[in-house]
Amino acid sequence: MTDQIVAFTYLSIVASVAGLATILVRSPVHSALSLVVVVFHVAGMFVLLGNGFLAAVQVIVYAGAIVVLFLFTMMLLDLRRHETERTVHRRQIWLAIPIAVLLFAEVAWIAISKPEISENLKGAFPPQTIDELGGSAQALATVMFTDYLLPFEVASVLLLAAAIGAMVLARNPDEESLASPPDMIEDAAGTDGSSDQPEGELSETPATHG
Amino acid sequence: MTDFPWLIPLFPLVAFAINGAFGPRYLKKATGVIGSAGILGAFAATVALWIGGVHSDTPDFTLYRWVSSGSFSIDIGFVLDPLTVVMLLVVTGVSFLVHVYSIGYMAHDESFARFFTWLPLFVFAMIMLVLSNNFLSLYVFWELVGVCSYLLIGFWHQRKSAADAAVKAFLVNRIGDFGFAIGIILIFWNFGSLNYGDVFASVSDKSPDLMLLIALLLFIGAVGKSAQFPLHIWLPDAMEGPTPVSALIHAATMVTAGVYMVARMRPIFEVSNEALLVVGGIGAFTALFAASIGLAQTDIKRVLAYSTVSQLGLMFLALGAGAYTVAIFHLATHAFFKALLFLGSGSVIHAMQNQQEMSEYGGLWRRMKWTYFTFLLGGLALSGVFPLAGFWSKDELLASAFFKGVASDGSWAFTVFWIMGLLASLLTAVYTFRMIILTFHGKPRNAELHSHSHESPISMVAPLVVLAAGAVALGGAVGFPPEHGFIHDYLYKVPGVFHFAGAGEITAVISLAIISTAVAAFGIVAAYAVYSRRQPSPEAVAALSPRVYGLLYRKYYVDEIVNYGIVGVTKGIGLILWAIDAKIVDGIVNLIGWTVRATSSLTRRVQTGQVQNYLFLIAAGAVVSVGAFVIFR
Amino acid sequence: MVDGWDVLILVIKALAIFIIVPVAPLVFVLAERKILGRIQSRIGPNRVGPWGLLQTLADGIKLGAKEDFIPPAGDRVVFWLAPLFMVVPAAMAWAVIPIGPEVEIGRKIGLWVTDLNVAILYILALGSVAVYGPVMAGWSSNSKYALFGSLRSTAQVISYEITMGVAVLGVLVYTGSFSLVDIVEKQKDMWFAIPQVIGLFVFLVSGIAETNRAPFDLPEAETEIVAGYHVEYSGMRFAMFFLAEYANMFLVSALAVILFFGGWHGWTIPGIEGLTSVLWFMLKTLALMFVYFWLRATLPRLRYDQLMAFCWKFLLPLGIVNLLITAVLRLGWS
Amino acid sequence: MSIPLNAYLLVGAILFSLGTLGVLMRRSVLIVFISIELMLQGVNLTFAAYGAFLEDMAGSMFVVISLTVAAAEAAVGLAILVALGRRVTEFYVDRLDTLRW
Repeated sequence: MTDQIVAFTYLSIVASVAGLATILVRSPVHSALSLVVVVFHVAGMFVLLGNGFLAAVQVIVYAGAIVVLFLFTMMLLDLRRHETERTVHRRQIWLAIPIAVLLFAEVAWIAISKPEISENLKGAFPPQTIDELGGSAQALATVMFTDYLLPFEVASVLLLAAAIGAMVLARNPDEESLASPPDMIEDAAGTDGSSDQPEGELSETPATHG
Repeated sequence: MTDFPWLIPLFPLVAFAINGAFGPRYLKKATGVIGSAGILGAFAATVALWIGGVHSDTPDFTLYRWVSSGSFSIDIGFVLDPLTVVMLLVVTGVSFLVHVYSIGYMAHDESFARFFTWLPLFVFAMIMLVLSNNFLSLYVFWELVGVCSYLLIGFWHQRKSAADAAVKAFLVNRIGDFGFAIGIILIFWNFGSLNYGDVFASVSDKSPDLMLLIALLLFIGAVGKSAQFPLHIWLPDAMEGPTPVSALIHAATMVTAGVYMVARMRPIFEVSNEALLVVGGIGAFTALFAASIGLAQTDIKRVLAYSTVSQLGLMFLALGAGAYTVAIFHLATHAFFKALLFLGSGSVIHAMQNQQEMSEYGGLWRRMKWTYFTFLLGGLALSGVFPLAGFWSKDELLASAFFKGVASDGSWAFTVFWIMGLLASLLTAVYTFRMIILTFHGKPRNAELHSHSHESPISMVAPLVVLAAGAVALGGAVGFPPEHGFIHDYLYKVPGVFHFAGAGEITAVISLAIISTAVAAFGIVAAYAVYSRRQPSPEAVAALSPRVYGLLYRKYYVDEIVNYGIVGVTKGIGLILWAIDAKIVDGIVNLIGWTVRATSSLTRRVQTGQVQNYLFLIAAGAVVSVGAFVIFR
Repeated sequence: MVDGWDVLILVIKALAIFIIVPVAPLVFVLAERKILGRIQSRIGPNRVGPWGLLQTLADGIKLGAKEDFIPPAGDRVVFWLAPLFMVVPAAMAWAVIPIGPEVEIGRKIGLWVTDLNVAILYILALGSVAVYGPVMAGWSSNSKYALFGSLRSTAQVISYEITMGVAVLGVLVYTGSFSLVDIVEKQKDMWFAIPQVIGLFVFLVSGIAETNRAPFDLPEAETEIVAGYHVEYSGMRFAMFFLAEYANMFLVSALAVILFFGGWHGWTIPGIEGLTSVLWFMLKTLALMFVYFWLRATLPRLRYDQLMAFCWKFLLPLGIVNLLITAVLRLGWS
Repeated sequence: MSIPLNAYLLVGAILFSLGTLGVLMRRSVLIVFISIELMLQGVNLTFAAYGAFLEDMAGSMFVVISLTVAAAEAAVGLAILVALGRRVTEFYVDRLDTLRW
């Protein structure tokens, strides 16, 4: 299974390098893009682990939503000029590096010295069972909606709370008086707003691209 | 047969959803039709269920499993026995008529759509309450009807009195529901299940004292919901809601939930005689007490409200006597004629431009013949005149109390209750005809209002006629011959319902019937003598005995007692506690606070406000704990 | 087991995609210009080659010959990467699109590159990656128009991705499988367009918004923000954005056909079922492409707040209602 | 499964430690945020690897929950940043200490 080894080596090296880039580059945008690279390669490792569903969800949620949200915020706040300032916490870096190295040493030591998993520890989902169920998505669904129903529901409530909280936080209280005018009235009249636009003006001429 | 009952609650729910979602913006007046159609659908499904017949051997029907946790599970399920069917027929039938009536009554209201949103929701909740086969869903829908009641009493929330009445109804009900909830918790604690079947099956294994406690707690819930003394104070105030609401919720259906609940829980109540005694005693006392208050009220809807309280008391009397079929029978007939009376009064109020004081009425019968005749029939039925509906049920009801007291084990208490019930019937006849005479007879006392009065539109009159037909014929049709009428035989199919003691002694029944008819006739004659022969003004009657009249007019000062007694004492205790709290407890707290402040002003130096300092400490903590794991594992 | 033939076939399939995805847009661009012309009572391009058939080729050569300009204040690396992020996902998605059934040419060959059991998620994932193109392009250009364009694009694509996902979920409730091949097979008797008509509507509208096409082409609204996120691009890089747009339209159309219009199912001629199936698939896809052109010729551009309100206040509730109905129906029938 | 579990765990440890380092040493609020996401990547990889090797779906379940938490955290955190953006013009962790005590 050399192909797996090749793939894993590639994925792990790129993920680590991109992770390093994430915390070292100057611009937050570059940092976020490096994180996307990490996300993709971790997703690749999920595929290697035989969990395609998790890989897809990882890309959809992390790359498609969270990091995009970061980039969106960066563009909204227009952080460009900060790139010229000092980026590292000067006083703390001399404490941070040893602590991080120490943490890595400890965790890595645990990771490497971890004994092999004995058969009696194994759960109810060996690869062939997952295949019989139709794939990792179906396998996950069977536990998600039975054993883990409560955590699942709690997570959904958490998302709802976060969505509402984000809306409340990000709303500009000063603009509230400006938010109601004509738009809202038009919305009430009908969501298909295109018909009440003046015609002619906006209809495009062909081949505007070419 | 048991595959369509879920349609019954579905229709009103769909009507509620449609009206709630689209009513205010798009449907507007169409909501009335949609609401009525939804209830009609439920009624039709109920009739189908009735005709299809219910199997008393397998009354449970599980819709789906709602909560499943270990060995404990709660199903959304239906209990489909004759008791349910009778209740459903009453609920959906009367609801449908009230809905139709409301289309006319609420026609000019701005919040028409809102009205027809809450009303189907109420019907849905009531149907589910009746259908529930376990205590939890019973409780959920018990509360939901309470919420609907709150919303509808406060329907005209712009009026302070309506908003206050809604809050009062909610708070008073809360006291009852609290007892109810504790009762259910006790049941779950002791039985480990909330299904009726499981609980009833093992009632005999538990200690009688425990069952008495549970029964009393459940009964507190019934007292609150069915407005029995001393929790009756919310119902008269609830008349602030629109009249159709009063007719449907506060006369015909929701307030009877307590009666239904006690009837449903009969295995629990029957374990101890004390519980039955309390039920009957509260019922008898409330019946007499509320009827006497009804004598002196001048607001037409309040008279009817106290009448409802009184009649519910009679039902509880029957329940206490163990005559469940009779209680349900009276519940059904009462639903018809009391809804009729309320809707009739609504018609009058509608005609008199929302004036509810009977002192402004008089001589209306010429102008509102339909309303008058139907109202008269309702009044006769309420008074228990042969052969209207009220006669059959009330007669049996009193007979059941009599037999319980005299014929069976000679329990003197029920003899007293029987006499109280008889007195209440007498007073019922008096106040009913006082109301009819003051409203429809004599000279108009407010000429201007009188000149503007008119008969109500067809959509309001038609339900009156249908209800009047029910009030006339229902009792005889289903309740004749006494003890062996259709409804009795039907309800006897419910497992565990038995003929009450004395069943079959037809001569005794007839003699009691004659007594009660005579009482009713005496009451009517008395009312006629006082109010019609003399100058028919309430003041003149009041002057006969100002003290008694004042006492009755002020409703025995129950509201005041509650206000100054309970609320005032609570406030007084609160004041004393506050003083203790402010001087002593706060002193200690302030001392502690000062100490903490002094120490923290030193230690707060650690809080730099630099997030990363904190994060660094977290990371260091992680390093230490992981390190400990690595070293010591 | 795997032998040389399998590898060869796989390579051929992959090559086919890498040829079709860049070439198809050339045809579509010409078709669009011709159709727009006809709708607006004009002739359309007719100078280069017979009936103007070589017009797009000429445009391509022109673009290729132009100067490849990078704004000096911009971010070179990101600017260089952005067009790739547009094109690559559009091509990669085709790996799981089945254009026909399994056919017998010496051995059984499925007319798809791979039948992933999470194919729909894979496509949605690629769709979410496609946001990066506009974002990176707009940000790295260091131009306010480009920034506006990419802000709009981000918000629009993220929002409509949700409605698209909800619409797809309706189909998934019916099939219980993420595999596109399974989904097509399940539609042998009835297209999902019939039970899922609301879902189809939501999907098509979201698809148009996802591809930034009229009337949802706000990220590149010429009249307001010049050309949006690719205003600073020229030459081959611009051509790549252009190409990606048409490739994405093609992809969304194909996906709609697979999810709602029965994929390759249709009346087949005995003996050449494989070929007729592919023809059916192409016919349906091209019909949907025509709808795209038609909409562009017909509808004016929405205002931005209308766009967002339409997504969140109308389309998303509609999609959820559709999902609820579907779930209830499934529960009722199972 | 020719790759041993240890290898996955090691990569997870690398990502996690890099994230920790980023959280502790960078000044920009956004990069601190991104570093937290990087830590989560390491954790997710560990969960998924253990899940696969233990042949138990709990690992995947935890990853899903962790994704949810990450999404919620990003939404609320960035909303706070946007709200903050109306009050201050610079987003450095060491300058944002107004709520010190």
